[in-house]
Amino acid sequence: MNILTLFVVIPVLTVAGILFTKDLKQSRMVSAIGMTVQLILSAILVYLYVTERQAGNMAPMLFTFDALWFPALNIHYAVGVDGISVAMIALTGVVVFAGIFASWRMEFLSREFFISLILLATGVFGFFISLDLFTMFLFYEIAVIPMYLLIGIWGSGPKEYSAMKLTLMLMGGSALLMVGILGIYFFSVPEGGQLTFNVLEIAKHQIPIEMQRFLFPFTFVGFGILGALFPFHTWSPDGHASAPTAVSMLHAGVLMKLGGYGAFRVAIYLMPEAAQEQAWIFIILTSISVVYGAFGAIFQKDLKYINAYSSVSHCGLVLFAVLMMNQTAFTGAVIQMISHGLMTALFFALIGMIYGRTHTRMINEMGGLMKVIPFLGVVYVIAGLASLGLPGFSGFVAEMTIFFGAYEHVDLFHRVATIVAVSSIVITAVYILRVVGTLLMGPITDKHFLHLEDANWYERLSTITLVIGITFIGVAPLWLSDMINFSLAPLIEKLATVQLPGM
Amino acid sequence: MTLNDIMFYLFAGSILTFSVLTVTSRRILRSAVYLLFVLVSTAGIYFMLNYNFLAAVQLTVYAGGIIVLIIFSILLTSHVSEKAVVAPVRQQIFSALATAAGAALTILTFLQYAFTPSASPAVEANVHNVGLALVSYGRDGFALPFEVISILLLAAMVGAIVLAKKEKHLATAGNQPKINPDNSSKS
Amino acid sequence: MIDNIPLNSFLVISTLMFFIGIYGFLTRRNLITMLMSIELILNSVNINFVVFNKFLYPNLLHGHFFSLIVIAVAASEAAVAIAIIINIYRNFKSIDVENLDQMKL
Amino acid sequence: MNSYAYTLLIPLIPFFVFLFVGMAEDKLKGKLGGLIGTVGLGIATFLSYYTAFKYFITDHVHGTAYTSVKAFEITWLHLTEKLTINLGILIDPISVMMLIVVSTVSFMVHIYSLGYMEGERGFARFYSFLSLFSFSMLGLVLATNLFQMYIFWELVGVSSFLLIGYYYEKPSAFSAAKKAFIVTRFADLGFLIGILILSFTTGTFDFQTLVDPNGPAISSAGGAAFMGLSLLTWALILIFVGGAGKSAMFPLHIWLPDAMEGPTPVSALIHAATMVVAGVYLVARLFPVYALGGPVALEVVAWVGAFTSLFAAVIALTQTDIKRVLAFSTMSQIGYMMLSLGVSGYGGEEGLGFMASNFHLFTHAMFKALLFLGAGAVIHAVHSNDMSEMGGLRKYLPITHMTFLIACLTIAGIPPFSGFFSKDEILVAAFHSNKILFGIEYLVAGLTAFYMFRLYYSIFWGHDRHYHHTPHEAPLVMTIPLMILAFGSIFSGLLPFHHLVTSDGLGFDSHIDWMIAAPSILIGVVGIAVATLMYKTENSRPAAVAKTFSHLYRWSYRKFYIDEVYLFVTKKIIFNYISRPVAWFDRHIVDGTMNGIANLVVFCSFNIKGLQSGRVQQYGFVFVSGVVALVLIFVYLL
Repeated sequence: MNILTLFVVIPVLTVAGILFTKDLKQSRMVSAIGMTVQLILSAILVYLYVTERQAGNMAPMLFTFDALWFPALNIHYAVGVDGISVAMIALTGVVVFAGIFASWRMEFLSREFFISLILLATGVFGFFISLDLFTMFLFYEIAVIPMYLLIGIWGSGPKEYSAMKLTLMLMGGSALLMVGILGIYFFSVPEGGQLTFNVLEIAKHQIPIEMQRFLFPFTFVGFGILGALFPFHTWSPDGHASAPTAVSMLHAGVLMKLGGYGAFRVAIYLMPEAAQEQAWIFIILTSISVVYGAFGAIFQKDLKYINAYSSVSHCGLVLFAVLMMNQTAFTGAVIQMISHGLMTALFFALIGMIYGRTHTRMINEMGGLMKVIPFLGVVYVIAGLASLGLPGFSGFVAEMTIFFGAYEHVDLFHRVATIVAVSSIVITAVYILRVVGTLLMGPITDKHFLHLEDANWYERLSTITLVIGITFIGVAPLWLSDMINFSLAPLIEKLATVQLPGM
Repeated sequence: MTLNDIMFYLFAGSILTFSVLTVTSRRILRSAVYLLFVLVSTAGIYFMLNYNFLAAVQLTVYAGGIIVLIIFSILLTSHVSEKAVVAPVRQQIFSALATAAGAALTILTFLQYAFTPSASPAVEANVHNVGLALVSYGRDGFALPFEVISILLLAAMVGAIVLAKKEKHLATAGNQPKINPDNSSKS
Repeated sequence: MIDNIPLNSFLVISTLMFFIGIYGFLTRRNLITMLMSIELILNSVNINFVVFNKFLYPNLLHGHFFSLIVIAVAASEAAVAIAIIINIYRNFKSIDVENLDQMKL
Repeated sequence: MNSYAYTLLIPLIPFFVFLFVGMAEDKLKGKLGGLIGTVGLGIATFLSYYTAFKYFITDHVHGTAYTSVKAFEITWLHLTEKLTINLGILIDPISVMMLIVVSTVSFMVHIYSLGYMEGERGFARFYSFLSLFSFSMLGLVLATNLFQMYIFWELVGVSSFLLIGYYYEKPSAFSAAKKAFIVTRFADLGFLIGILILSFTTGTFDFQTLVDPNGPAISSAGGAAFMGLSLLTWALILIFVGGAGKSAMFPLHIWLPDAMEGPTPVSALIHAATMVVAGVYLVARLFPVYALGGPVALEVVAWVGAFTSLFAAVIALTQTDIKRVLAFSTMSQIGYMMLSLGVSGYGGEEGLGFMASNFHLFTHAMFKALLFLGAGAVIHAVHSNDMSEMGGLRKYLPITHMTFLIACLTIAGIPPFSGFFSKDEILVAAFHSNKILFGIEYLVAGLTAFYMFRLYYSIFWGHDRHYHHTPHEAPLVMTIPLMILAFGSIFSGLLPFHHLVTSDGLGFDSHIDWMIAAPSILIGVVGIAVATLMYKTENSRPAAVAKTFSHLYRWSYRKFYIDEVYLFVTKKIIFNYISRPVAWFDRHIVDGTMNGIANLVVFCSFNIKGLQSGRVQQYGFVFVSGVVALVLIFVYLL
């Protein structure tokens, strides 16, 4: 069997396995085994990919596999990966693994919970391996739908409202996306040719510029909603705040990346001309996202809201970089996706663990936790420092790559936008330190906190996995950036051929 | 004007009169009786058309069975003297308008259409022919519908009994704790 | 026997009966009278079947049998409907159709 | 080149110590963590001295210029086609000089802390942070390129943050740490944008290429680009903003006094001797670019330096917290160094200011670390920071007293102590460049002497206060570093800096210009004399003076209300007028729009729902009328 298909098959098998379990213990064990296998598989994939490239395989996509499954519309199950997808798959593997351990104590309807969670993961893995737009869209929907159940059933606070809001907004995004995808499908191939959904095939043709102008906004906004593009980001704070820990982790860590990845793989790759023409609108929006999310985070009191707004800011940076459309910025965007995925998953895991102990998420009700739960405190500080872009952690690498990529443009507009985006690093520092200060430092504010227990083994496993990911990329980013860089070559070539009057 | 014509208009007049009375009478029991008259008149029309078996069935099943059933249920659910609640006048007017328009439209439509009566020899609808047709299965045989309708009647009988039967746990709900709260809440 | 009575006369009667039935269905609040209105409708349809059979296809008996079957269906329908009405009466202490909008929510 | 490959160990040893001690914190009982850290840093210090010896003496051919050597370099990340971030080690005169400064002071602080921090909770944590700081600082000074410097610049910032916030349960400590981090972060924003501009203008990060007088950086100075200054000048000014943030130049100085909330050894190491001079080091590192590519930027450096030195000196006159007096004195002295860089030219005698600045950096590190460690010993003895709770301590703390006096004389510029030599060079450089700047520095020299001796007399003279227990001299482990640093303070002035650390690598001859030195000694003595008069014995004169200049006194005491201005800007303006409206806007406008759409749909569906009333007769009516209407339309109307 093709190694990529395994990425879909193993979660499905795991789900099937969970169906036969009886209680929390068994179902979490099955999930943990399944996702561990998945994590190992991701590592193997990275290894295979790197060796294959070193062996001189220059094909744009590796490990491809193609099977026709709906002949009438020429829909294929076409899979294949390049460096970017490999990186995203590795990220997903890590985050899902950590997510399973973060929900080790999901007492309520545990079987159903793990099934939904892994179903979501299936969708995400499928999305990253797909080369066929329709299959990609299908997996996208598979990833979004369980979200509704996961938030609506296992959430907290106004969970029904949040679940509904999140699902509806994402569905709205899908609707736009569907228009975009169908438009691409019908207009990509010149008159008389066989219509196709295959990304690589479509990329060989040129979509007429008039159609691109029309389709690009649909596709980009469709993915942008998932990537929390201002002003379509409001599902993110509510959704994240209501979601259970593992779901926030997966959602912010991985699902939001589908937006960035899709914007990049579909919108920009297939419609470069329109992208260059219309980029300025979205650059303005994403610059606003970046600064606005950061300012929004300063004022929040709920830990999850803070983190959700910080996600808006960081994911805004991803889209910002994608729109800059040069090699460096693209590399930065991908690294930022991975980095933010790991960081924010770590944050949400920690918030869940802290909430599980203090039963509040309001920072002004907490204080001095460093003394009682030093492990979680230290990891929180690490996550915070990573988030504000400290060297040695992945965030720094990503941000710097993005800034340098963005600054490569010589015109004033791009440079001003870059400087606006750069200024977010200060604001980030402000809100991160504010949280760290109120939450962890200072005297203990509540005597109930004196008896809190520090992290368990599974909590340690979950957080340490993520911390290792963050620092590994932060300390040795070269392999990753080279892997991404190489895969960007076809896109850069395509962009280089684009000549537009007046740009 | 022959006797036939007189008979026909008599039946037609009684059908229309009693139909209107059926749907307008304030007393339900009277409605039922008016309906009976309508059905009997219909049977008369069947007789006129020389479909004696059908007329007999109409009389026994409709006039005999269904009307009795209806009268029983009226007696079960309301007092004999009780007057029916009438719908608001607005509803009556609008319904009347709609139905009148519908009737006018329909009549207008088929009056424009010239039906050409067939001259082919008629088949006698006597009990012999009817009985043969009911159990034969070739062309012009109705064995399958006959069987199907018998199954339907059986099913309706079983269903009616099950529906109308008093549910056990309702009767004993007072002194027994409910075991499965999910399934019992519907009744 | 019926030669001098035109087909259209029968049709007019059945049509009027049909719409009277519908009027009854739309205006009567009592479930049982609504049921009776339905019987009217069915009856009018029966007349049509029979009349068409007699005038247009006298060599066949299809309309006749159709009426027969409709009568059987009407009988079973009446039985089930009355069972339901009795059940409703038992639960709601009323058979007024206005009160029966529980399914909406 | 490879003969210096071992220098890789100098930053790496502290790094591994940090990892080991940091992870095994709970397991390390007693002073074990501290001992590991100290030994590790001792090795690094030894290697640093060996490197200095090798670079300046054994490997140097007399009469030739000192060359810069890349001891080691790896590629860390490819940014663009041209720009690549490397990590490596660059050996040249100033980096070796800084190596000595950092490792010496850090080593002294490590030893000193064994006594000072004894029994503190988190002793091992303290040492792991110290090691992290040492690693970052060493990485910073050895950086081969601007971006590596930025990386370590940030790491230095965070280790400073961690160390200031060491007593994290004290809210004031944490808020000081936060303030330090955010203010320097804000400055780093300037630095980063500066790097962006500089690297895209010149196409390189590498110092060796950047500072090459004939290289692309300097030749790209170009014409005016923005507001009358060239892009390169703007880049240099922005980079200087970064340096000013770290070096607590006005107006980004507000974090430094608060940073004194950290443990005193930390103040000595980070906020006196090493990290705060990183800004000076940064400008010195890029000095040829400044001098040849952006003279306007250099002028900015000079004026900011001069103003800060005066400003801080005036504030230092009235402060009562001994650590804060020292903090302002640090700012003032760094102002000196900046000024000196600012007035310097490039090459030969012209580069006197450059040399003087580095010279002063070196001597200042010795005597300021000494002052802080001495202050630490005093605080250790009386458990207070406040001058008014001290007095007459010379009897109890003889060693501290002697070393403190030496340090005070050094900073006051009294020969033959080292401060005299370095300060004299700065004054000479200023004199030849700009008379106004020279005048300011002259005044500051007097003020410095005055406030240092005010401090000295208030602590060690006067009569005894009511101490909780009799103050006693610090243990040997604390006094030995004091003595070593005192030794350094006295004799480091004799080092031939003008042969070793110069702007172009070539040595030149320098001699003391008595026409300038004599008045400077004189003003120092006057300052000391006035202080003696006012503070040696307790009398009413200080109060009388304060009353005479009451406004000035109050402004100085309140640090010219700069903190309040910042507080106003951040709390009132940013928090209330930006962040709050953004949050409101998000909740009500953006989210309101989304909810509004949802509500509209709900409203419509609610109304449509009315049609689905559940009333059979209504359905029937609609059905019938519908059928009638359809028949009418399709049969008759169409």
